[in-house]
Amino acid sequence: MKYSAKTAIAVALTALLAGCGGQEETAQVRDTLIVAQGADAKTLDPHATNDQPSARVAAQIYNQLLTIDADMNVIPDLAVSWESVDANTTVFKLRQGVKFHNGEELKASDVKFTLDRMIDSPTVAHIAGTIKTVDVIDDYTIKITTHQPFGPLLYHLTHTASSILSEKAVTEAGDNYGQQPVGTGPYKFADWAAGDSISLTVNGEYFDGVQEIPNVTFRNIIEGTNRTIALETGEVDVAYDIEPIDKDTVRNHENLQLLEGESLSINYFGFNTRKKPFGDVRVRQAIGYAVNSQDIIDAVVMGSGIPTNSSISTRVFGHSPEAYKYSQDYEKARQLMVEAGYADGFKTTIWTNDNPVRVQIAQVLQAQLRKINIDMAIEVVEWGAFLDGISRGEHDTYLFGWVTVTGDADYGLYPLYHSSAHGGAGNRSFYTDTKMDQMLDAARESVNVEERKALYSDIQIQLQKELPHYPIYVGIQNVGLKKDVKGFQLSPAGHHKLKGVDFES
Amino acid sequence: MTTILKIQIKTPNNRAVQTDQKTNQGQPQIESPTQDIHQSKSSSESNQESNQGHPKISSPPPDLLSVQGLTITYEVDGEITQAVSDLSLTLKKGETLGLIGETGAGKTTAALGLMGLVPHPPGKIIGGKVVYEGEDLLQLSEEKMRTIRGNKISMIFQDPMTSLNPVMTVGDQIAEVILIHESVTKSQSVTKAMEMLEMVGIPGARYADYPHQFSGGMKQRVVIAIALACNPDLLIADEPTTALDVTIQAQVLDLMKALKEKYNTAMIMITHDLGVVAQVCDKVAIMYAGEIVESGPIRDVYQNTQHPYTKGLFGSIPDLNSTAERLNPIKGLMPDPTDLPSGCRFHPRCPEATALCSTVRPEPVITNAGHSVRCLNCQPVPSTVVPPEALKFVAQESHHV
Amino acid sequence: MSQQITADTLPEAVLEATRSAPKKRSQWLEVWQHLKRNKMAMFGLVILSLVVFAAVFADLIADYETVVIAQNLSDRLQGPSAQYWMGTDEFGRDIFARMIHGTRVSLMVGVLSVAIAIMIGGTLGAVAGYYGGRLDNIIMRVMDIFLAVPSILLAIAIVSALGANLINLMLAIAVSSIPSYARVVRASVLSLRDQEFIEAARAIGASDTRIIFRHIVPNALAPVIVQGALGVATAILSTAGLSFIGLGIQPPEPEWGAMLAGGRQYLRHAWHVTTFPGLAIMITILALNLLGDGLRDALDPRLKH
Amino acid sequence: MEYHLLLLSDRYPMYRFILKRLFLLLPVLLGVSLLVFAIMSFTPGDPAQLILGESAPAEAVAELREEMGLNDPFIVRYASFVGNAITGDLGRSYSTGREVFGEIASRFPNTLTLATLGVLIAIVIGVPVGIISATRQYSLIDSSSMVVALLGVSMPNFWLGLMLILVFSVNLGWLPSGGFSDWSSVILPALTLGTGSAAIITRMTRSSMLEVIRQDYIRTARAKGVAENVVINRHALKNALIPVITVIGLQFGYLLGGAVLTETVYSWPGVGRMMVDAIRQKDTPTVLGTVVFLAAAFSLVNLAVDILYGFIDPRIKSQYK
Repeated sequence: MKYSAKTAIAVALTALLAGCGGQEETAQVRDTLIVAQGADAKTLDPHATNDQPSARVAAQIYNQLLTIDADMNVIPDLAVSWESVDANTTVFKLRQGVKFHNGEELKASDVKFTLDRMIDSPTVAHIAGTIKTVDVIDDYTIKITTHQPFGPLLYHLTHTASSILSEKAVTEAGDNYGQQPVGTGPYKFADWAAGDSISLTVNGEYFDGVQEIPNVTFRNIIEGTNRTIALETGEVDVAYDIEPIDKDTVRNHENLQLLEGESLSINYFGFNTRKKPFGDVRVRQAIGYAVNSQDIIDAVVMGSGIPTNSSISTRVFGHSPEAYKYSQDYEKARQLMVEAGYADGFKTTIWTNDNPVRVQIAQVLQAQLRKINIDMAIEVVEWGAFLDGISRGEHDTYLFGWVTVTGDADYGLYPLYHSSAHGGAGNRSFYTDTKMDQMLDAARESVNVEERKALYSDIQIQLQKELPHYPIYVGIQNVGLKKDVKGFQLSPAGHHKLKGVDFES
Repeated sequence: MTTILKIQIKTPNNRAVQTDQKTNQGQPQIESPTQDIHQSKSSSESNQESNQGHPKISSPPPDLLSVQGLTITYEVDGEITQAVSDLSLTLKKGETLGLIGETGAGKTTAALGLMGLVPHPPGKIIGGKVVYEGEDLLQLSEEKMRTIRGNKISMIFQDPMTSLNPVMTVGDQIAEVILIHESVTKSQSVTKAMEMLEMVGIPGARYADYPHQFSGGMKQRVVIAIALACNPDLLIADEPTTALDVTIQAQVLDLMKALKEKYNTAMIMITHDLGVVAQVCDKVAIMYAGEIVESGPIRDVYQNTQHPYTKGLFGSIPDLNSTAERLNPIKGLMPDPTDLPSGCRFHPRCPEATALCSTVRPEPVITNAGHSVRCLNCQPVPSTVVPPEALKFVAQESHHV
Repeated sequence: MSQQITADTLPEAVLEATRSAPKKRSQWLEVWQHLKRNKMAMFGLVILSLVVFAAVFADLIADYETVVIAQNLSDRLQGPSAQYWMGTDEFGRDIFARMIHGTRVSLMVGVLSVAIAIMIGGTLGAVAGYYGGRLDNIIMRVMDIFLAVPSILLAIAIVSALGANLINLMLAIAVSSIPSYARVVRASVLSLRDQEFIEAARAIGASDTRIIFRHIVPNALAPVIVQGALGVATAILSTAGLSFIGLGIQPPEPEWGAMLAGGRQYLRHAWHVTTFPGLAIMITILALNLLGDGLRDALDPRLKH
Repeated sequence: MEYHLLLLSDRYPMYRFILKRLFLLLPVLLGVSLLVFAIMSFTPGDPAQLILGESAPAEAVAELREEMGLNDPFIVRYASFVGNAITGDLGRSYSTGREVFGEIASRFPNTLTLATLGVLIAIVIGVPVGIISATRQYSLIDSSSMVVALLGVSMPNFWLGLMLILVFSVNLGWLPSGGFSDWSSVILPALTLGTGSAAIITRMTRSSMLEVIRQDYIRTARAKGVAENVVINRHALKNALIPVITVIGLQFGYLLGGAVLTETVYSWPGVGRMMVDAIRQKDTPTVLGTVVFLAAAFSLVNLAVDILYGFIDPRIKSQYK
């Protein structure tokens, strides 16, 4: 026994040492860009999911008709031009000679197939919005008709859910399409080790130029700390969502760099306006004056956020700088509490899911509200139950976030404040205001850019007065990279495109 | 060393010598412990002299085994238990000694002491000698001791059900002992093991069977085969038949007797069955609370029982040589070994106890009956029987208390 | 005279010593005497006493409202100093004060969840073992099923169905250990059921409930106590594990596991945030294990000298 | 350990014994699936809502619920699950649309690798330390090795994992910090898992060994003049191993399904992680699939252990025949 134990230990040690050697060898070849993110993609069928990790991979495989540049302008992608025929109708001219990864050429029929399939998918139908019909005019021309005028249509067509699929590939793959995606993008799907990584290889026939890096691997590294570690040890080239505390480590590392940018996401503190005392606007305003966003940003996300006056980020079309910006003022807050009849405060609860950032925000809020005698218990609820509970209005107050992925104010405001969207559709404050409904409808149905901007400005000013949500901060997103990774550009929506990324030689 | 033994031989056994020595001193009954210690010291010096004084006393066969003043304690939870106190005995080649006593009297511990197998911790041999063929086994290295165990001295344990390793074939268990002690090849050891099986009445073909495939009696035969495989000079049998049912007991006993005679093996038979002793033993020693209270040739002890405990023991057995008129069990229980009574260890239960018994520790004396007894009420025989040199030696042995 | 010895493996004198001892002392006193000599177990006991002491006097050491949960955002993630003995956490709260108060919660979760599990599991096991037959079969098969369902699923189910609070957390941890207590108790009850003193109790007309609770349960207690001591350790670890996946104690209540799991992102930048709760958990669990092992030795006559 | 179960099979050939055990497994698996199904159905959280995400209109959720058959009565849904499961179809994941069986099959080798290596490490540490500890009971070696062994089980797994990463990946740069690249990436997670089990195996080996070395047959062996190391290695160890093997089996089974925290820390693509993710996504088919699969694997490991007994202990083997 003694001997066999010794032998085993020896073997284990040898294994350890050999392991170290092995790793160095593999690091020599640089034909693969390894990207780490916090979760595995669910499916690469853009119509079957609406989650960020999937979108981040899908963004490399697919193209949409239109896309958004770094300055949030809508620019051509698979559609080279478009024309508004009337308020309800837009005609798109498609790029010619674009090949899907399966060799098929992109035709208008594929676009029709894709959009029809999208409308039928409960998961993403709301992104297709009010699209009524899609008509093929010729192989490279397509006409989209909406039920009523739909201002944000172009923005919605830039969403990853609007990625154009190959009819043939989808039909052939059947139920397994999500694991065998076929797109037109710069990289094509190669392999998926479930739970671990997704491998892509370069698309040699990409219409916008072939990428320099032959392979891309998306690795799933769940723990934030570990993504930084993997970046430091050289196991990955790019790591998404560096933990705020680790940002300086990356920034100050001799081989690493950190890219940061304002995102389209917002974190807000919502009140259930159906419940006492949150039906009273003075109570909501009192809370607005009691909260100090900057403290939250500093304590919880180490400065990776911007205090805001709106439920949509400044980068979203329609953001208004004119809406009122609350700043901490306990005097005013207490006075409003007295006016509302809560001089002695009250007890309430805040719901949050188990996201550590939100749990921490809740703790700071709890401490801040205690100053105006609001005794707020924190209810950490498991995600499924959380979504369920707040959609049904079981909560008093809650912490939530919203990403205006389309980059258009409609997506960020309509579901949150329109009375038709109560509950699961987005309005979990159960805010009900006829005037607000009218303004939101008008802004959605207008196809006039200036008119929409004005309407959204009014909406945001009104919202800050009414304060059904207290918008805490706009998130700053980041990506950590090796210094020799060049050409990486942040996408405000978070699904960064790797097109144009190369290793510095 | 050897010479000492030779001197001793003149007396029937150690006990006898001891008795005389006490008598010499005059007043053993009122001797104080301090005096005892003084005495011991001086006697150990004189022991040296006697050693030199009688180098050439010789003739009768030498003792195979001579145990002197063996004392073993256990320490459990900080409490010291006197398991064996001042135990002395001798055995010649071919002789059989019966060691009798109740459960807890210290018989098994004594046997393990001889084998050097007292579990340590908690057990510890704190004094005495175990002289085997002129060597004190207690001084031997563990390695040296191993060459004796199973080879020169073997032991049969009480419970055959648990004495065999359940995951080894019986044959391998026999062959192992042969392989260890004899310079044979593996296959020779197997052949020999099969012979041993046959000898204890088990077909050699069952070599590859496991213990659970045997009955209790058969297992004990296997144990005997292991014990005798290397033809030992001394066999210690610790209640070898207790765990067997009555019909099997006789068979196993007969087998042991036959084999013992065949190989002229000396034997210490530990038992509480007086019948067994009568059947196989030449000598007998009765243990009570870690001490030998009475010992001597079997006929002597059986027919002329002196110690009240022995009397009681015989009295509790129906119809043994009609010594007792009716069943007469001993009252009370064995004392707690961590808290032994003062004076004579048997006095709380002794029907003949006097006031003195609770204060004075009796030493073994040779009584008129001709054998050794550890009882204050028993008168020693006149001192003339034993030469003074021997007395001095024995005095030395008796101080380990 | 000799029947008893066949089963025993120790020299007679030793057995005699242990057998005669209870006459003088109660069984528990004897266990204590034995335990007292086990240095490792006593080390464990001393540690645990300190922990209990901290839990009992936590309020005297640090005030809950003004120190333990009071945020001081300007003093975030400070290292240990004279003012903050163990440094501060991400909200500038005093880690030492939180550690002391965390003792309460950690111990409470550990002890109460085990108590719940013992009560439910023990009762089921006792009933199954005592009545045997069909009932036994049904109970134990259900226990098998519970044993096969991952504890994490049970925990998430309870927390999401009933809400995340201290009581539900304890319940969640308790549920998954119910089967093991049921098994332990059932095994002891089975071995006790047919013993003579139970027959005797039955003969004088004692009710089943009386027999179970007055005669069987006290005698089956020893293995449960050992398992319980180790169970408290496991429960504290499970709490930490649940905190790791986000289902721990409700903030801002301090609890070691939650402090450890919550501080893990600061591991490389503010070592003190995780080190102290981690060490506290480690030492407490070590102590529980040492005590549990010591109790096992003390209660198991076969392992005694 | 549980000899009574084995005794049932007295006089039956080995294969009958195995068949019988497999047969006994069925009701347990059925019970497990029913319990899991009930938990998934009656706890809050709507799978349809979770699939659709944070901005799903009520109509979309209702439509999806209908499409998924979530509005059917509980019994109907359960029966259809069991019906499909019998034919080997565990359904498709709600959240990824993959076939559950296929995904389990692709991830299980990872889990198996990790658990096997973890248990091996635990055995390599636990058995020798347990033996040394037992043969020198209450000595300094005993105390210190028990404390070291216990430290392994005293550290929360994820903390130990993070520490190992800091030491071996960050500071020394010897091993990858996570993922499943080549086999060197399995060392740290296996070490993390193994240390916990090592303590348990050490403890069991020690107490089993302590019991065995007090047995009469060990005394017999010593009385035969067998050298002490042979007494321990040849006579005692084999006997002492039987309960140890039970514990090893249990630990192996436990590691197969209970490695969630370690899998998370090391981003290890195993079945445990898959299960927990699925639980949180209310992905009933995946949860059912993984739980039932792991429960079956656990039982099969125990069966294998029981069969293994036969090779170690002839008393048990004879009961199979």
